[in-house]
Amino acid sequence: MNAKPFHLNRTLLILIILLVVIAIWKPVALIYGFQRGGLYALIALPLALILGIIGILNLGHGDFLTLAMYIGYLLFENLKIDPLLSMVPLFFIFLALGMGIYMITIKYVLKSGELNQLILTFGISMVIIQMAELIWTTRPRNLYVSYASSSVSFLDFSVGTYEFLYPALAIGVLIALRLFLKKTKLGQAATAVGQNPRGAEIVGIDTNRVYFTVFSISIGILGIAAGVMLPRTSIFPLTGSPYTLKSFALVAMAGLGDLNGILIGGITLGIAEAVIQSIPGYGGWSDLVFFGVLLAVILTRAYRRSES
Amino acid sequence: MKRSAVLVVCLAVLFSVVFAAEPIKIGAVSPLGDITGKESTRAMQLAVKEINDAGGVLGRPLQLIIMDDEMKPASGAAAIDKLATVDKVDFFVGGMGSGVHLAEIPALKKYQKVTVWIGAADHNCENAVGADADWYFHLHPWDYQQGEGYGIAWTEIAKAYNIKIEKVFLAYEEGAFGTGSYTSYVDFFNQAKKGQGSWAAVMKQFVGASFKSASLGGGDYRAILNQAKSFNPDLFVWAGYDADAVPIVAQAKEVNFTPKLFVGAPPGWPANYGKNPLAENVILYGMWSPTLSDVSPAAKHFFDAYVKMYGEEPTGYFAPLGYINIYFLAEGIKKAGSLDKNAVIKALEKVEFKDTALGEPLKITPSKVVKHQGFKYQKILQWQNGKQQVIWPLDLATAKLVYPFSFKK
Amino acid sequence: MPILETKHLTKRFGGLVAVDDVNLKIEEREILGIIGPNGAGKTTLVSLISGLIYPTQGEIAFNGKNVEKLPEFERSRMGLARTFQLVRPLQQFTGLENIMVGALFAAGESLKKARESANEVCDLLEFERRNLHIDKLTVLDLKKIEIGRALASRPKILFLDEVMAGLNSDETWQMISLIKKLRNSGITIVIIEHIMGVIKELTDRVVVLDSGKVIAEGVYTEVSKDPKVISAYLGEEE
Amino acid sequence: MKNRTGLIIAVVGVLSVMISLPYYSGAYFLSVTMTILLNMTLAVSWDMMLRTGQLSFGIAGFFGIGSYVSIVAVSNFGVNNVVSIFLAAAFVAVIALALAFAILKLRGIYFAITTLALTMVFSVTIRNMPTLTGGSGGKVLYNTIFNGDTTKIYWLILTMALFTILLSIVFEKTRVHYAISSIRNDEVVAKSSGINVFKYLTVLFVITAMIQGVAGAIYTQQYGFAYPETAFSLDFLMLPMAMALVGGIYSTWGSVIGSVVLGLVAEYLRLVMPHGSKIIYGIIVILIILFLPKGIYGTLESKLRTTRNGARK
Repeated sequence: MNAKPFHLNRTLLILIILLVVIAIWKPVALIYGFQRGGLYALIALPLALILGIIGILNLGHGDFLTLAMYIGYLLFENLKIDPLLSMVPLFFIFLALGMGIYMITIKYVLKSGELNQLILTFGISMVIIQMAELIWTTRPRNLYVSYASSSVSFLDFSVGTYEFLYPALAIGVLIALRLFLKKTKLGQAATAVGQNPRGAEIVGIDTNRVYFTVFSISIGILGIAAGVMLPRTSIFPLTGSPYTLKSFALVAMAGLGDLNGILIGGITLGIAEAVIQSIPGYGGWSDLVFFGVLLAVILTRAYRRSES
Repeated sequence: MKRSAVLVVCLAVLFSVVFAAEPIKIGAVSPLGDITGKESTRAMQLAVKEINDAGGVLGRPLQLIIMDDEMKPASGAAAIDKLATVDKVDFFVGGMGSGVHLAEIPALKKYQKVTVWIGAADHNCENAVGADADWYFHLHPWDYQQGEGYGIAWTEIAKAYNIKIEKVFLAYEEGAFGTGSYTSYVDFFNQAKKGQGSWAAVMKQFVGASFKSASLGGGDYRAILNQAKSFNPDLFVWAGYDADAVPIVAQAKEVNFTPKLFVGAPPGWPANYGKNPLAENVILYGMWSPTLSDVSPAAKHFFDAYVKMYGEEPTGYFAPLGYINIYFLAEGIKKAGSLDKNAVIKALEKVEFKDTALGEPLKITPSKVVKHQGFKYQKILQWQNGKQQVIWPLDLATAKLVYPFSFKK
Repeated sequence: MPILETKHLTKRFGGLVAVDDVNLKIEEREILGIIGPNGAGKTTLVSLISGLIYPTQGEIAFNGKNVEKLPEFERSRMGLARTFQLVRPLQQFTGLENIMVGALFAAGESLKKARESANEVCDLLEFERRNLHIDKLTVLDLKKIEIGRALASRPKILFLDEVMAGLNSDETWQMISLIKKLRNSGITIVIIEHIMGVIKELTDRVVVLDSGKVIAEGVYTEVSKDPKVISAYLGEEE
Repeated sequence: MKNRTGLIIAVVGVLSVMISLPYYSGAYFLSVTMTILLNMTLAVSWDMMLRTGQLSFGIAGFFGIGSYVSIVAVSNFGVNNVVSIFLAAAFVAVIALALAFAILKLRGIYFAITTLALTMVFSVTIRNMPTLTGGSGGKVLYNTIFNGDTTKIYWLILTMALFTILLSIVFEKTRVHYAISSIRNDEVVAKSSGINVFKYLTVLFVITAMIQGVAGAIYTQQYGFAYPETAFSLDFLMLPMAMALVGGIYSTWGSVIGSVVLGLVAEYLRLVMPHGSKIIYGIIVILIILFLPKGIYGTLESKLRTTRNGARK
């Protein structure tokens, strides 16, 4: 009975000590890592939702993000909507898109095995990328807002302020999701479905409705993420693709169904990456850190489980 | 006697008419999904149209058969096989992407047709082609030639504008493209230390560091910009892709890093880069700019013709390169007077353009390995008021260098 | 010498003690019943012996050899077989193929031999619809598969975990006569059962578990009168 | 008996057509066929592992390692080209075996993401060992296998594909089939039925990794170069997976049919519509998943089975 809290304390303690060490050694890396990690978490949250509740690994995750960025870009170019404001219309547009995609495709593969779902989303991803390539070409687009590169200076450092929005939004979305899952009836149903879909169906939960809602909300959140990324990201057909893998890695690291873990994991990985990048000559290894940490976490967990 | 002469003449005319209908087939392999491949093949079609409108070559029209290599090595190789055996083309032209080209080279070697290539700057490709391949012509400068050219350029610029360039920092993307640049800079630095090579006068100190390009999922340059900032270079160069272009200046502004010369060396630039206030006075390595129309009639002709045909401006230098590719080949065939391979090779070796769509002359010279290399150096351009102005070569300059670089408030 | 013996066998899950210092002796060719209220640790005990989970403490001796550290598949090859409370047929196979799996691996037979053995087992079980796919079979068929797979592995000792659950009375009687047949063929049998009639009919001896501990042991008619046993079951009904 | 003779005639017929292909097909068709055979090999090998219930995302990783071992062996150590392929197989087998102990405890998405992460780890490692591997700059092979003789390279690829198919069929017809299907259906039952789960998973993992490594080695020998981006390209993961799915998983013929169908469709689309052909390809994949969830072969097979059963009744 005592073992667990003690263990948690120890992990936390190690984490805190590590952070303090990094803060003294590479204070800027800590900030950069915190900012980037927030972005990883923000994008991984909806993937976790779809994977955890519907059980589908959406390989088109990053490509929906790409699409959202293009739409946001168009809103900015044609209607002069500020990218931060465009988060609102983007959320609703992608909520609707999520509904549509669910109705015409996802709905029909719910019963046909995770592999079919995987390849279906792979097909969707391919269609989005190719469409973007055909319509907008591979040439990147960027939009300019002056506040995106504003910064504050202290001592010798100049630190950007804009990217603090990433972790802020990640926390915001996390809180909103947790409220939704805890306080609303549909949210509670979703939690139940995530834990035991068959059981949930037996007690009369309309799983189809839950899946529909969860899928659309998740795609909608990608609209929010796209909005906040727009001012600082180049938009091209493959912009979002790498985030699919990173999000998947984060979810696996946090463990299915652990939304808080995604935030903590995202920020941890962001910091680890930033620290490696800041060491001259070793920047090329930063990817290895990401996947190295992931492997370490998954394997330790598997080992611990088999021990008990 | 008279009658048979008439008959011979008639037959000859008939024959030549029939023969004229038979086009000269050129197979092009390019990544059509990519902007570079799309625009270069469009420019090729433009050139073919112009040549055919003017009566073709040797009285025969040119026919361009385009295959998409999908940026996949195996698809590129299969495309060469298809063009050679199914379409039975007489010549090959194309394409970009060293990774794809390396897979195409064994297939090209199998058919040994006269080949004029515009992209693939990696010297690995040159090595794979080998010195024996006299049928291979390469127009784009090799990676090491580009590096050499920059050294010459900065030396001349330093002298012309009386500025000091000693400390060089290279930020390079960690893939093949960036690493290739880095290796060549290291070579030049090693030479410069001995007082040799084109960089001897402008590279007293050199530091390089890699980043992950936004096009491969990176896009955070702040660590590397901070490293550069503490080095305080006179010349800061980043070798990445078009997707890095805007974020890297935005983040440079954020960390308050203002090198005196801020240079980008991507193969292409993002749409509307010039309109971005952050772009002002950023310097770029490239081969072409619309402003060349002011100083080069050939560049002006190409630009106007392209805009007229497609209703939009070409965005990068692969368009004029593709255009030149076709004209170069056509000129060789014309000079050779036949499609005989050896005659065409001999003729192409002698082709000389005083002015091209790139605004500079073209003449074939040997490079390190291959015998037939076209352009040697890139140009140095600077974004000024939303336009790419040519700074170097000095005789082609369309504007004066704005120095030093700073961010507008 | 008993065919199977456990010494101080204990399993803890976190703070919960599921099996608590159990000492069992099972003699060759007997039918032993294990009874107890829900959550008494019966299935956990079987899983410990079969090797699905490993004990926190204690020993398991099978034919005089300590097996508590051996992986499950090796124990099954030595002749320890079990069925599962909820039937677990292999969805992809036919009934016969399901049974073949036991013969192939636990008994180590060749494909051809395994097919013959599986057919023999089916004959013994009077399992006619053996060549049909799982989704076309009845509950009784699935129970037969569950037992058949264990039997095909040529066990020395067989643990039957609630095989009667879900069967009607006809089917239950069929099953009882089957188990008797098995014992006559020389297999030691341990049955876990809720239906006391079955226990009474079949067992030579019973062991009563409550909260992981053995609270009584002996012939069913005597054990059933034990006040400790009665109170344990009464406790359940509340 | 009659059935069997028919089968033998069919097999011999197909084999002789395949073996003599270089003599009557053009270079282009041969080239396309080689790509299809390569993807077929990867698809079948991936499916073989999948039959144990383990979804591997590691194809590209082993493919890339095979590529690099082969090219490094030839160009740095002067190993014979053909020998280098065996060397790649051995090297990949050793790595897979070592990994097996660490990762074959994992299941489901954890196994999948771990194999994918390993692919990334491999490629970053290769990229950061420039003296041996050429790093990001890639590596070029100047003396290619069989001096670039396409016919011989084709036979080599054909041999690889046939070997993989044969092995897959052997696994389908022997006790291996019962072992791995049981593991996939219910691991607990498999263990209690005497199946050494870890042994079978390890054997399958090592063998399929080896096949993928060999495929990488042959691919690299065929084209004579390796870059981290091309050798570890996720194309070598996603396309074979899609092919197996479209053809029908858990069977040799499903992957074979899927790779032929998708391979030909992709090539045909590329010819008839130079722009946007991949959109159509993607839509075809989506439609097949939606309307033929068992894949082409799987649907055909179950149709056949019902009609056969109907006839029997």
